[in-house]
Amino acid sequence: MQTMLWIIPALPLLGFLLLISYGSRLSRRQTAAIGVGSVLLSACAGLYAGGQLLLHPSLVYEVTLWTWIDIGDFHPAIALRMDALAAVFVFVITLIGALIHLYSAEFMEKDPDYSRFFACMNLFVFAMLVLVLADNLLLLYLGWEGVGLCSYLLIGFWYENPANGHAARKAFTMTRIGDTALAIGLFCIYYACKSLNIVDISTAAPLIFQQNPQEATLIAFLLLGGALGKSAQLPLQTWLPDAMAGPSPVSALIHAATMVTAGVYLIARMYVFFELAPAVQGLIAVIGAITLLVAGLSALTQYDIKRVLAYSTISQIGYMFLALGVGAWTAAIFHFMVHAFFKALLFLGAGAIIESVNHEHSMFRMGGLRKKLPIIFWTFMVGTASLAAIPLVTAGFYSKDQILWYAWGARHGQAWLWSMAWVGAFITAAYSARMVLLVFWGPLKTEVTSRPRWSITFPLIALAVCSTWIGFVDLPHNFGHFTPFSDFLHHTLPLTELRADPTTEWMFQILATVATVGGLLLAYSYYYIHNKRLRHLANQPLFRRLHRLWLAGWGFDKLYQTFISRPFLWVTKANKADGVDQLYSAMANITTSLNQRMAALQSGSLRWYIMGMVLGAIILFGLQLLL
Amino acid sequence: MTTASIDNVLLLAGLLFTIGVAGVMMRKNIFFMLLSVEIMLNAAGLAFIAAGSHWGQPDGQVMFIFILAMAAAEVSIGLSLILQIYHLHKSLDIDNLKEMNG
Amino acid sequence: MTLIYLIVILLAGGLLSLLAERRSPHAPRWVALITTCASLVVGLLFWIQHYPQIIQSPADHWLERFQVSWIPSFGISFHLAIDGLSLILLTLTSFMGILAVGCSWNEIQEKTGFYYFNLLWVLAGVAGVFMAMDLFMFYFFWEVMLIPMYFLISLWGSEKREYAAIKFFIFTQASGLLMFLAILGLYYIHGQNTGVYSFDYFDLLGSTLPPSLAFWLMLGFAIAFSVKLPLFPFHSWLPDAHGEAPTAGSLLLAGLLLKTGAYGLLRFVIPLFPDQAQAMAEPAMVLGVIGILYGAFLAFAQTDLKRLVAYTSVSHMGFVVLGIFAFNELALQGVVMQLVTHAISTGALFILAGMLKERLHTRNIDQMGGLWSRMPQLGTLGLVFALASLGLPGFGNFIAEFLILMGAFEESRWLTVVAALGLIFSALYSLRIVQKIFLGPQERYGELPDFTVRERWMMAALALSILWLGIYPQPIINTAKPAIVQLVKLMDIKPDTTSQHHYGP
Amino acid sequence: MAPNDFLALLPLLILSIAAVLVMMLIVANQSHRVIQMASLFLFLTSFLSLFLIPVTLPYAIAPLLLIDSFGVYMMALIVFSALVVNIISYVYFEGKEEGPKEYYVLLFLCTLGACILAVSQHFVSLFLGLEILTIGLYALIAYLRSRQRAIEAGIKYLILAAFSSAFLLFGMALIYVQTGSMSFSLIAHSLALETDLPALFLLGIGMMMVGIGFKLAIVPFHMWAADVYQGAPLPVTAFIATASKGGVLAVTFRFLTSIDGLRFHVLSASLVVLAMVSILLGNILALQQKNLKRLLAYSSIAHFGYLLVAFVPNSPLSLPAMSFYLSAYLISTLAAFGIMAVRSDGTEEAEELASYTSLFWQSPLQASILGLAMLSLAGIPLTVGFTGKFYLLAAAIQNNYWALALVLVLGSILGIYYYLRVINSLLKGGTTTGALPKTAFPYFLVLSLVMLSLLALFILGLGVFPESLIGYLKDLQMGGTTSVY
Repeated sequence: MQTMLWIIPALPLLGFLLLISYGSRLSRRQTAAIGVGSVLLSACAGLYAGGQLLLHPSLVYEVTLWTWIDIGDFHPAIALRMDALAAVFVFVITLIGALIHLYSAEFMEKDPDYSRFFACMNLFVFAMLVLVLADNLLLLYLGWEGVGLCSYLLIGFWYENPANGHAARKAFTMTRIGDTALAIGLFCIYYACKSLNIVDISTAAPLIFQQNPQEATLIAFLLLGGALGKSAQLPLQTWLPDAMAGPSPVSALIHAATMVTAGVYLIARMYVFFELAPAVQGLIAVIGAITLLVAGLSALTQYDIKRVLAYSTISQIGYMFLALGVGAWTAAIFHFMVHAFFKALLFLGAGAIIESVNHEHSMFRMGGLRKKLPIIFWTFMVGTASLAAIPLVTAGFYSKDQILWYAWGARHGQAWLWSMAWVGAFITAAYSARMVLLVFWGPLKTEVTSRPRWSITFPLIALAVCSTWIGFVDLPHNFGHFTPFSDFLHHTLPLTELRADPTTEWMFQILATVATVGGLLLAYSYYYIHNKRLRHLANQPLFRRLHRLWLAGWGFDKLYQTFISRPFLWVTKANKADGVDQLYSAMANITTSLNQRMAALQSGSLRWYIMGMVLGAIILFGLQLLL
Repeated sequence: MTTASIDNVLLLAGLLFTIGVAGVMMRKNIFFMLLSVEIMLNAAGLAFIAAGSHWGQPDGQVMFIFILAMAAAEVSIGLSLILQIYHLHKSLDIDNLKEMNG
Repeated sequence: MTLIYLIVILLAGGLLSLLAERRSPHAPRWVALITTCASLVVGLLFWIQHYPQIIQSPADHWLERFQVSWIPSFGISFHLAIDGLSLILLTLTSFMGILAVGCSWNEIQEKTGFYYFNLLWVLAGVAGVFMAMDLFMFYFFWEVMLIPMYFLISLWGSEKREYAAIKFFIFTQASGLLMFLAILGLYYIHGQNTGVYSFDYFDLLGSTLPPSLAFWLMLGFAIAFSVKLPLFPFHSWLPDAHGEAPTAGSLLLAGLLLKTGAYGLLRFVIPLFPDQAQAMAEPAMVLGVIGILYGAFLAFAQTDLKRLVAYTSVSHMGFVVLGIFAFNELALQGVVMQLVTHAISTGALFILAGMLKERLHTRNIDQMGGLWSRMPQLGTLGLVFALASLGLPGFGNFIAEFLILMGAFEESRWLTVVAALGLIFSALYSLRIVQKIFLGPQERYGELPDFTVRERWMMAALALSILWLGIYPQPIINTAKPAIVQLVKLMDIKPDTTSQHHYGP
Repeated sequence: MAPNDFLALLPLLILSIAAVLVMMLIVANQSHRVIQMASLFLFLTSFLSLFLIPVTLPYAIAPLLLIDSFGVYMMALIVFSALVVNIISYVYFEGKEEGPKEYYVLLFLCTLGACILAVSQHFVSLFLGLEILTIGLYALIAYLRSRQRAIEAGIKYLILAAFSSAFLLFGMALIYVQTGSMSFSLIAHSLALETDLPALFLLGIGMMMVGIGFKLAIVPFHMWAADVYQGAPLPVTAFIATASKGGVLAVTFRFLTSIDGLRFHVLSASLVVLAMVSILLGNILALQQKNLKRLLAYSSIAHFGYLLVAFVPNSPLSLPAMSFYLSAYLISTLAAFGIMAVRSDGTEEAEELASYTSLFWQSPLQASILGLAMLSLAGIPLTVGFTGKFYLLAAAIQNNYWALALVLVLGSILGIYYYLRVINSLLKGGTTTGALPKTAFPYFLVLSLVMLSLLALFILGLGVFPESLIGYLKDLQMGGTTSVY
């Protein structure tokens, strides 16, 4: 039974192969059937396997397919391994994947490259599954780059527009920077532990790195580099907003639910190293905290609805990093799962909206869609509520509350980390409210051209349902201590040690609620009742300047352009003709000019020749005298 | 009678030879160039004779006869060529003959 | 005896196709196709037949030998021998040969007989280089592969072909003659020490040399091979040759001729001069790394597709040098992989460039764009090989570069880190290729034909092989292992400059 | 005259008799064809007679001549070259304004002179041989006497040659003064005890070098070469480039080795310098040359530089190396000039590189022969030229003349450039088959082409399987019997 694990990734791969080789000859219906079906089946398989794990806590799925490379004592295998952590990811990837595929079946139906789209999507699901199921880091790296490739292909899916191509290349290159760091990290790990098998190194690491903790720090740092690239955290976050050039289902699946959280997975998977390197773990927390604020503030100012969601994604992943940083491993994974659901929901909803107001992206040209698109409206509201973490009823509340609490209470927790997270919560609520108010309330600005059918609405509803109840699988301790989720994960991840007194947790929940409500009120008064004083405040030059800065994502793009891409381009252009080659041509020229000089001496005049001979003779004698 | 010492004779020969070389280099007229070459050859011949007498061997004189013969042959061909040249160029200025170069 | 067949088949095929032209201008290509296929079959059979022997990696890693006296008065013999390393490269040679014939199929319309004659003789020369175990003979074949290549470029190349051809010839010839001097020096020093005057590889192996002179001799060899590779400061012939050569010419250059350089370093420089190689390691690795980055930078700037790919070769070969001079098993295995995978991926890119030239009559990527919508299959394959050359996992190139970097990491961390930057730049130029050619808006061209059946088969073969190497490279690794292990052993002895080295039988 | 003497001198005798015979034929005014056939036959006989020379070598004909295996081999080379020249002459001279008959007489005389040089061991014979050769050449060069270039070349050669032989003679005289003898062996004898050369002797050697250097066209005495090559009729050019230079080289080698002059640092050093400058300058001069005759002239300067490389080490290897390379050079050069002669027509020589464009596609045979010759001169493997260069390098490196070897390599690299240019123009252009010229006298055309193809076969054969020749050259003897007079 264990050995059937390979089925889960194999199905999407099969789908991909079918579509890539027969895509041109298949009808749209068949294409959709293959694309959706393959992922759906692997979702069932994943659910079954996950269920098994739930029932038998000690069980771990392991299967070795074949030896990949075997040189000396370096022998990584093509082998899969599924434990609790992997199971959660498989669950999210396959389930949400299936729903999004279903959604796409209708969403993309007018697109000429229907089969190419599903092929890429299937390939992505496969790669992502390989990433989370890999039992050694080399295979993980394969999945890691594979998802990067798919993200490249899908961001640039509408390739006629050069801007999309640019966004795609940007995404690939920036993540590749992280990947390179990761690769170097792999080398360090191999030479330290003489293996790349995750289980082996995780068990061996503590002993090995007792002597030289700085090596562990180095490795942890390099791994973090990889994670930052993939998960679009500071300072490598700039690619994600541009990645919205891709179709909405892509943004939902890759750039919200799954791929961008690969960094979280990696860190959680390699937690041993980070526990050995507290400095780096602290760094993670800091980066997370800063990112969530930076991205949140940017989200507050965007016009394009998808960019709002993109920045909010960065910000939410910032929360996850914060959680990882303070050692709240399970909380991070919990928030990952919840976020996956409601953010996927939001992106799909946004996609549907954009479709129905014929490809209008700007929220300021939407509005009053409450009545026009009821289903989308309600599901979207659920998602937003979850994002804004409305207390008690939404999943978002539980996961984010956990993180806030641990940011203070966990062993590595800090007061200021908590306060940043708290401010973040406030901002989150604010931009969530802003978004819905602009889109659904107010006067109708753009006429609704088309309405979604069931295969779009069904996934929305399903996700909406999930993003409410999924929160109850891990209730806070003062809510009757019902925590099956973290218990399940504790087979893989360590417990979160507390430094603060658990009984004080309720205070933080109150404060979190305050933040949320505050944020909502702010947005309400600014965008709904158009409060004069606020408006006036916002028109102060300082705020205008801030607005411009945040709208441009804190000007990171500009920074990188001036200091990295432009110089690079200049250098390459300058040396296009290959300076080294000039050297050789110079040598050639010297010889030819020598030839011309010598040929000129062959004047044809006999007297000159005689002169030459006599001179030669004299030189010869002189030479002989010298020697 | 007094016999000239080998050194002096060689010196004379050397002098003749240099005169010949100088002649060949200076003159523009092919005819005189040929003449100067003859002088050089005879200088060599003189040197041989001196050497022969120095070592009391006939070889030197034998060599000189050969040289004379060779010089004669050479001059004959040379003259015929000079005739041709005059025929073609109406002058004996060697500097006219630089059609081929490079 | 198989060994001699491997060469004779190709030579004979060449002469045959020269004659076949009289019958019809299309006859030579069939002759060439049959010949190359035959040599591939022979090679594969040999491989299969010896594979068990290879697996149990014996002490004597030489699988077969063939020796007859040639110029006894100088101790020169016609000596062929083959081990795993040579076997891999030989098979590659025949494989590339078939593809070369394939992509010349319609491209070459005039002087076909002479064309295929040259093609096959290049292959013969390369095969000889990979098997020659007598240094004189090695040089002999080294030249034999050169001259037909010169004709291929100078006769069937594009506009600046003569310049490119002469540049190519003079670069390689000059370096080759230096190597020849070194060979002679080795010959006499060894002869004077031992009284045995012989050009035979195995005789010369153990020879003890005065360090000062040994360094210069080593340099003679090293320069010849670095020019062929090409290593950083000697690379400037490559873009011209690649750019101007006909498709098959570029294919053979990239696929085989560059490999002879790496082979030479592995087979001759290191075993003959272990200490000097050891001393050279640091600067050589530095040059390799410079090559990686320099090549990538130039590739990024180019607008001529073939020149672009040529510079990517410079970059990839930088990895090879880095790996060779790391002297450990991982790196050396990586090198062997890189030789094979680079041949396939870069060769494929050149073939694609050829196809595009056939259809668009330009190599300038600024005049392309949006071709995906016209030729989805060609686009897909182009994407595949661009990804391969940026070292995406799942393709053989990834295995190769990963192993090389991993091996080099043990020797010098910082160099490896700098080299790893190459991964980023490779992403830059590869994606630029894809963007410029296949993506973006498409207005310039009307209907363009997608793959023909022949083209589809060729590209399928290449794509499958590169994927196979990516997910199951073990057969190659096993085959190369005995030879590699020997090398590593040799370098692990790290002998001082006077002691004897033992390598091979 | 002892029968052995007769036998040993047979080739020379045949050559001299041949000259007379041909003259008689002319008197009996036979046709060009007959004379050609006759002289071909006579050359063949003299060539074959070389094999009759008794194996009891070396055989001294005191004091002038010494017939040893080295001498015989050199004579063979010379006569063979003359033979080839003779064959290609018919096709060339037929249809020229000048009656070609006397040409053959002179050819025989020149060949005779060259052969005498090859076996002479005495200044007198040296001088005689040299002058027989040279005076013959004066006439041959200017043979087409109505042509300005021929005349110009003739007078240039005449004056310079006479000038240089004056140097040569004066040098001999000085040496004679110094040593009291003119036979090599005795000179060697009197030098045997010297540790460094006496001044007078040195001066003498120097002046002889000038003379010899001129004949071999070694830098700085090379300037005549290009013009004379260009001006002379093609077969004559071929003869100058091969037979005459070969003879002079042979006697030089013999002289220097038999007096063991190279043990004196002065001489070896100055030879090294001469070799280096010849190699470099010769190749540089040829680089951009558009005229094939001049190109070959310059390249021959370089090639004699290479040959000096074989002299210098003065080691057991230098004799075979020199002989091998000389053979390689002769074969390749003859092939090249042969094709040129075949391509030339009544009015003008086929000397411009442009006139060979796309020859390969018009007449593959001729083009391949010329191309092979070029590759061989460039020293590319598979050709005899490569083996020759290998031999030279071996000789140089065995005695640690690394600098010399490097210069040689540098020279060959330069050389490749212009040889490739020739080959390029052969292969350039379309496959349009142009009409083959010279259909006038098919028999001799075919004969010449057969001869040239034979040469091409030599080029390849000796390139791939040089062992046979190397084996033979290794046990060539020189000198041996020091016949005191």
